[in-house]
Amino acid sequence: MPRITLEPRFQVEYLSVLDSDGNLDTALEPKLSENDLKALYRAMLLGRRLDERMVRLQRQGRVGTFAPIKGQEASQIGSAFTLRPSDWMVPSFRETAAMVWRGWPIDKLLHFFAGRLEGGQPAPDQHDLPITIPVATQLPHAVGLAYAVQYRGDDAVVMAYFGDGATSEGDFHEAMNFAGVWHVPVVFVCQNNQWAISVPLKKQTHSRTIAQKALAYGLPGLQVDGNDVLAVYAAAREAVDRARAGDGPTLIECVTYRLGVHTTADDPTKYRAEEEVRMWEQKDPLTRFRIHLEKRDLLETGLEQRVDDEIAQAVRRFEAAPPADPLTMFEHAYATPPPGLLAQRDEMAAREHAAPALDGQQPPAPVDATPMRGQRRTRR
Amino acid sequence: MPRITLEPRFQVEYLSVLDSDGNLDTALEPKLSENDLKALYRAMLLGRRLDERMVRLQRQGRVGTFAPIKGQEASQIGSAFTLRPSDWMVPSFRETAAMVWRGWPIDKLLHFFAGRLEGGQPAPDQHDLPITIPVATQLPHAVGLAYAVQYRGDDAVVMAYFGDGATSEGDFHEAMNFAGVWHVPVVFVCQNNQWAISVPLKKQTHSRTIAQKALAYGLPGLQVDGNDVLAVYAAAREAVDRARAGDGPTLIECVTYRLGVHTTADDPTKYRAEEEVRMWEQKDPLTRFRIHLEKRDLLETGLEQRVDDEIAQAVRRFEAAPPADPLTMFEHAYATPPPGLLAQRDEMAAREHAAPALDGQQPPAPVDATPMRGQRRTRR
Amino acid sequence: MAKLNMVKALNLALLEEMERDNDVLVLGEDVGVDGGVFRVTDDLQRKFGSQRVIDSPLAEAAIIGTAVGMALYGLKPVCEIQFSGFAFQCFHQIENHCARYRMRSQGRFHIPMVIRMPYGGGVRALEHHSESEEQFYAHIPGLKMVIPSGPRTARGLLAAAIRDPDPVIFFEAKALYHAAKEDVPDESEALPIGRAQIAREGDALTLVAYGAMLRVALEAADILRIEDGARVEVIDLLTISPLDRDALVTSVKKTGRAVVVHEAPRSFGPGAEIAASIMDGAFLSLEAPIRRVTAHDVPFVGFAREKANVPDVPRVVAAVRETLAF
Amino acid sequence: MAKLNMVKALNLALLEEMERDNDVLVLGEDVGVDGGVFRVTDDLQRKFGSQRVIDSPLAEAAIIGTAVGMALYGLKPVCEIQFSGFAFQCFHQIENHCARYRMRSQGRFHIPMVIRMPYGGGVRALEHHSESEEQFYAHIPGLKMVIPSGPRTARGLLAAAIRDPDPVIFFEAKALYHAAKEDVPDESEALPIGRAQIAREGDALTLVAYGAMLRVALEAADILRIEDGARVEVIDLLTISPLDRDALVTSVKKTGRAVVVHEAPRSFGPGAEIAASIMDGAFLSLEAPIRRVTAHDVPFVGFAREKANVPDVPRVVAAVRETLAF
Ligand SMILES: Cc1ncc(C[n+]2csc(CCOP(=O)(O)OP(=O)(O)O)c2C)c(N)n1
Ligand SMILES: Cc1ncc(C[n+]2csc(CCOP(=O)(O)OP(=O)(O)O)c2C)c(N)n1
Ligand SMILES: [Mg+2]
Ligand SMILES: [Mg+2]
Repeated sequence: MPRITLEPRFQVEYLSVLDSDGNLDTALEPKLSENDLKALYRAMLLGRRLDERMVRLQRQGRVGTFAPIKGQEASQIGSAFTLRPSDWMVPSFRETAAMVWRGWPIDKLLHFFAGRLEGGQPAPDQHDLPITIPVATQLPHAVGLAYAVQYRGDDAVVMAYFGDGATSEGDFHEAMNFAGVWHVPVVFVCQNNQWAISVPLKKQTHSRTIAQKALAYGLPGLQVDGNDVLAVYAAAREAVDRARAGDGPTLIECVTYRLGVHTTADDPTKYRAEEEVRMWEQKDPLTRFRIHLEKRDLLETGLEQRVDDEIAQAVRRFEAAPPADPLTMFEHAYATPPPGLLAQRDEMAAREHAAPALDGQQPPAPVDATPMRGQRRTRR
Repeated sequence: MPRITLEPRFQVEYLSVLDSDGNLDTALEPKLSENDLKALYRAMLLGRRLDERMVRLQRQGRVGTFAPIKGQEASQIGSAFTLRPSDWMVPSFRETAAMVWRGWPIDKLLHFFAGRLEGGQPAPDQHDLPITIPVATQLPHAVGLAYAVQYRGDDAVVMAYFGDGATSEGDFHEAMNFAGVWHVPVVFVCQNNQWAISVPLKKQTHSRTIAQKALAYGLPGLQVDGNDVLAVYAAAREAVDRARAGDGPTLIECVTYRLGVHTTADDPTKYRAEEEVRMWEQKDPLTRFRIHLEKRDLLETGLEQRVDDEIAQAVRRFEAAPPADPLTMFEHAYATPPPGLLAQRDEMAAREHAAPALDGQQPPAPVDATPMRGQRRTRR
Repeated sequence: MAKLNMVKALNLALLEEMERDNDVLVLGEDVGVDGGVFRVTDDLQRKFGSQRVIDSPLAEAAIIGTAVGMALYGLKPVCEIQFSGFAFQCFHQIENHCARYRMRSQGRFHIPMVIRMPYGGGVRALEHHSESEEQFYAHIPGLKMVIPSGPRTARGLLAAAIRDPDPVIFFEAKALYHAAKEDVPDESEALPIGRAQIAREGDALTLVAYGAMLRVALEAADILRIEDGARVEVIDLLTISPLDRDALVTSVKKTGRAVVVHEAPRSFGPGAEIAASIMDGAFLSLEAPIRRVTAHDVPFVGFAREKANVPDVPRVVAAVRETLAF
Repeated sequence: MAKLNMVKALNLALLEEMERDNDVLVLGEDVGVDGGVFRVTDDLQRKFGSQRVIDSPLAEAAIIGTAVGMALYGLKPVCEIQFSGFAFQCFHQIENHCARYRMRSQGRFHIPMVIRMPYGGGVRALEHHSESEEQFYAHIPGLKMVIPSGPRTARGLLAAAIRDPDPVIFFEAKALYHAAKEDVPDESEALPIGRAQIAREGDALTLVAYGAMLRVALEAADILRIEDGARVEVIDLLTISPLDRDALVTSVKKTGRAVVVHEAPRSFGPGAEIAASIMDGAFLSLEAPIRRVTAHDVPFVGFAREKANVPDVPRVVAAVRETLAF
């Protein structure tokens, strides 16, 4: 007949390896070759440069709404780096750096953000899901994939990405709970970038950390400095190894920051202070890692140029692609289009035939079309 | 650059006041008058007897599917007892004891389970929601009510009920999270009766307790012996007082057991062992509290008869009610029925007029109708 | 040939498809140990194990969402939603993902899954246990929506749904589960999805029905033949979407008149598409407006008033007579 | 009279209703500090405080579910769902509760709430940001479903929706937000829900449209008048459900022909009910089948193909010509 505290008490750990000056905690340093370190940096840099290019392309009206990743390179690359090609990556909509690292061609991403269906097609041998836009809805897919891996007895791990805001959705909860009950090889990577559009974390949840949400499902939760690529790598490595060994799921919270706009349709000056951004710019994951590599003399010369060239080539390929053929919209609704749909296709074909040939590319938005908010206005 | 455990660590408490022999931990004994103790017992007994009667009525085809509460009387009454009439109670579908305590007329409940719309109407001054059937969907309503209380500056607390299975639904998560962020006066009472139909708790969630799920929302969570009415009362009292004082929500897990069928359409012998039921029958909340009251000489003589009479009268009133008038189905779809609906009503009126007068009561199920599974078969 | 009721016929289809293909698995609340609240999955867990017949936690969105993940991997999950009234919890997973993954990935992925749900009235059950929500799925491109009308079509269409490479919403009329036994072939059988059947030939009027309403339509047709000498053609839709417009139009070109029967509320319901499609294809043959005999436009009525809400034989007969007399 | 675009007109209606009634509050993702992603709730939080204009966590089901709780208490929440494509997350709260609470409690409770959502194409946005889902709400008894066609109707109907004692789903065409300014009366104005308007009188054919498609219909009518000398009557539906059948039937009794235009996919879409209702009420006047000009039955097409998917003026003109020539 007691009032007692249940034991053992619950705990959540915090991990960081590099400080903001690029100094290393050698005891915690993950085992990575020099080539790995260079590859990590290159992938982060590519993410950053592509990001900047995408925002410019959007401003020029060459692609539509885009969600920049600036500031989150370490969270994405440090985690995705732990995956094998045969593992599965399940992105949300803000993982361009990780997607490119996983092998998505940059021009395909451009197609995607230009509103072309072609941009959503993973390669036949690629174990990546396409971008999911409804927040948190991809998380049960990751758990189902992991279940299928286990069911088939395959040797693969699933890594799923989402934001701090996503943790408020029912799908996050249900996916975590199923993962716990089924004990499947899935790693949940939350990029806690402090904001869900204009909503700061403290209005998103009353919990102290995102990591502690794992306790609700009896799972390990780990908080990591998400601007420290080595810490993210170490945490993800541990979680991926655990999953692969059959020891179940992990929730990793990467504490990071969205340095840019939510999307190109957003104006963050409306809801957050410049100083906050300045403060986080001091912790820029790219700078921090560059300093570290400099100290170890691992920075490659000419890297920026090579990365920019790669992007420029992709942009050229994207722009040289033939116009989007409207008739293809009927192709992938069903394995075999039903008669009613074929009739609609025929009607369209007759119209297209009668009308002057469409150039297929969307014409610049008509004057009276609604710009997504802030489309022309925002600065960052 | 550390790997550290975040402090303070998280904890969840467990509370119990009466042991299974009815002995009291006087240090933890809640302040309750002798009349209160009698009232608690009477309400629990009424719940139990009504339950038994309902199951018989269902077997006789006089009401439809019913979800018995047997074994959960302490969880329901111990908690509901802490509410004032001006507080709000938000039930799921297994709170008949608590609903009756709150003032739902028994005959109205009978109407409800006889599939009659009349059974869902709370009295004008009653601060109770009607039964909600989709699991966990009532929880955001409770949070919204509590928000409204706070918005209006009223002095009320909202208490919401749900089961262990309900904690798997997204709505549970979203409601808890909103409650945490909004810091509203709501108390979540989970009746963890170990089963969600045929699914045991360990297949429902991998977390050790339900109470610890509060940690995901930065809220206090307390586990309590749900078959100990004094412990439930003490826990609810604390949570209700905290809510009323403006100190936010609490999650209470009442560890209890469903001694009977899930509903009258269920056959639990398919999925659980007799021994488990026998074991929990030893902890029957009614017996335990009766022994305690006996020791304190607080048992009223003739109580069972009085309770049975009250139920019998309600059953008579229910059976004497006029037949359900089909035309009333058009009355409460909208404040004012739109023209199309009025036309449908007129059509029905013409049909009813032409046809031999309906007796309004549903005729006994036709021979070929599907019985809800186990309807005629189950034993408990 | 074995005589089976619909529950057994569905159970047989599941058993056969699971034996045929290791990638088929079953997932839902209480589908395993308990065999489903209506016993449709009875005994499957004992036969195939708890990894293949999964008692899931209580969360519809995750049932569908994880099944989408399994389907992306190449498995063929057959999900059960305990009652169609609880499928709105997973409606976003169905609309956002089941229906779209083939399109979104331009054929790299597809979703070969089935979502079974009991629907409709007739079991004296509470709110959300007696509604008829087929319209919501019929309007989602990328999905197929199937409703068998008895044991044989249930078995044949469930087999077809499981083998179909696209997601199929499969509604089972609760009122039919134990209603009647039917001969079911010994050999496994898959009936074509997208094809309606003529349940009774006639020339006076086309009566369109599906699921539990087929019986009502057939009884009405009997009465009309006997009492009015009218030979009504009864079409059993079987697939709601994609709609077999050819079958409807061909019939109405012959009969010139149509009445549609369904349990869903009338406004913006499936009868509207059926009527509009018939008008589109058989306008010049139409000799009367197409009447719809349906439930009323009210949220729910409780089972004590259900009989007055759901179409019954007298209402159908009356609507046909009015249409014939137009 | 002030000339306002639709965003400002909606903002004005919110402002006026909040000033008029302390029980009105606003709830949704980014509606407060940010003023909504389309700025419809701009400045309201500054004026009314963060208790009354609530930046909610990211969870649609809880936005609607908590608003139901507020409405049960007597408040009048106006919820914003950021895009209609994300409302399936809360579809169970809408169908299970918003639409049913009056019925379930037999009038003891009712749900005086509004759910606003931007819908439809025209803003070069990604998947789920350009769809047109009105059909799903129109089929739910207990709800009302409203779609204004410009600044004035937006302001007048939003005011009416907020004052309405029943739950109203309020769709705002993104393509109209900044499309054109219109004179809006200085005095607060509430337009009747459930009533269609004749946007242009005519006698040759009835063209039914709503939301962003009204412009398309009006332009088509202009062309038809100029090029064909045909006076087409354009009906602006404004309320989808309950449908103003009288207005439709009266018009078609005069014109004998109808074409329906909407952005939603065709099959089992709103055009079906409109066509079926017209046939029901004006059968003997109908001289041609009712054509539907709609998006195609595909899950989504991406904005690069949107123009070919959503009805445009040439498609409407062609459909009207065919119908006139029938
Ligand atoms: C279900 C759903 N609701 C709303 C949106 C609109 N939306 C897009 S991103 C976003 C915020 C997401 O925040 P977070 O999860 O923290 O991810 P971040 O954008 O910060 O990467 C919102 C509300 C959406 N895409 N899906
Ligand atoms: C959303 C939803 N899904 C499924 C059901 C069917 N169902 C009714 S009760 C129940 C189990 C509930 O378990 P729990 O929450 O533990 O409550 P208990 O029945 O044990 O009181 C299920 C699956 C439902 N009513 N609502
Ligand atoms: Mg974020
Ligand atoms: Mg339970």
